[in-house]
Amino acid sequence: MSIKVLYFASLQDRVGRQADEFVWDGPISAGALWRRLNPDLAWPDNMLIAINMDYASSDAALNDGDEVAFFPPVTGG
Amino acid sequence: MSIKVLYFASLQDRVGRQADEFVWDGPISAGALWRRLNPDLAWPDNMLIAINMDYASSDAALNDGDEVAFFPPVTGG
Amino acid sequence: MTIRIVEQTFEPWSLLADYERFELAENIGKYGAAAVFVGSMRDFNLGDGVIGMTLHHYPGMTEKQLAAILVDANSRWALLDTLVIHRVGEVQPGDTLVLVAAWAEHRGDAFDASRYIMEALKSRAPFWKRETLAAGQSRWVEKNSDGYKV
Amino acid sequence: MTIRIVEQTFEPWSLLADYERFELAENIGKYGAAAVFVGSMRDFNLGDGVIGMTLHHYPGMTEKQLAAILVDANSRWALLDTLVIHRVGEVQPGDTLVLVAAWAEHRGDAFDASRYIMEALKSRAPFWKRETLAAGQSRWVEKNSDGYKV
Repeated sequence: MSIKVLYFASLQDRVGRQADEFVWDGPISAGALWRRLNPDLAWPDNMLIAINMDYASSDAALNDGDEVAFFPPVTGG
Repeated sequence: MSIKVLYFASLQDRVGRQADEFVWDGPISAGALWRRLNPDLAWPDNMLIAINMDYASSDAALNDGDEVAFFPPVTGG
Repeated sequence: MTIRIVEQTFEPWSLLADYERFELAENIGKYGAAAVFVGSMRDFNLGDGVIGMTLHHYPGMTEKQLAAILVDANSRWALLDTLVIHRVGEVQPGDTLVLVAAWAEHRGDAFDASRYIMEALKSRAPFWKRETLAAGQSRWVEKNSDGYKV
Repeated sequence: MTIRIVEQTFEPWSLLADYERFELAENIGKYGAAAVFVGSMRDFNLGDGVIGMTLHHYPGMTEKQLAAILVDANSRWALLDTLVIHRVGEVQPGDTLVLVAAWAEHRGDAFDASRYIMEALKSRAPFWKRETLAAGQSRWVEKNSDGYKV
């Protein structure tokens, strides 16, 4: 399956990329996806995860075609 | 002593006057003033009293030159 | 800290734009938050159509009480400025009746203060509404709603 | 129910005047209350002078989350309309960052909803601020204040 991965704000700086395209067979959670794509980085404090633009937990399962985003706490307004 | 008395809104309609000038010797409270000026009217429910434009209770004592106002609950805003 | 009692229709938004431009020019970049309330005349009340209203007040006491309310608000929250404008006289449905605004560095203060000022105005400032009903007669509004329930 | 993400400076008060004129024309006389919050960029933060800021967002998710917040607010309070406008891109001190407005028959609903929308936006809408300090360097704003304390 193919998953689009996005990084925003300070997490983009930390990862050094804006986006990844992830191709994979079999089940995977959002958290496992992060660790697989960023094996050398510690789990960021307070990292937020969205799947298809809705907030999700790190153990949420991914489906083919999903858009997953990782970002720090929001600071708008 | 001389006291200026004002009535507002529905109380002005009820009393039938906008203002009274009250001249009197000796101590008198705001409530006693009302009863003296309007002997035929029952004490209005929820009537508010101001002395010199500050809220006051009916037993507040009046002084020469005071402005006393009687009015119903306020409904601004 | 500004209080105005006005006898003519006023447009609250252009008034706020002007107020910020002329009265808050020195504070631009200082305030992060403005909380504003605008109250307008509705064309119905207590189940009846309303076609007009007269707003009465107690000149002198109204201003004194509004000033006391703003002093209270400024003592309770960290505010950069506060503004209250209230209409009196003959008003039409849709007219602005009251404008309350509070400027602060932080939003919590601005929100708290604007609501406090509005509730205090409703309970303490000597204004009285007399409605003219669509059916022809007129009546005094007896009391204000409490602002916390529908 | 209107949501806009804008890349240019906007003047909140004239925008509100236009919004009422064009979007709320049918509701004149229906709403008795408008509660508005305007957030502006301050020229200092955490003890440092700030000379500029870039507002980042997540296109698509930002709009989706803001829409969900307005749907929530409309389900919790009796509202006639709600409006959120948020700036993105390069901003200067004094620029408007966010405008939230809620119109209702009664003031309690308008006050509650405007504050709820603003707090929900601060905690759920994916925007991120990067400040440029007077001293030259830039930094990500780490977290928002909670809005209930100074």
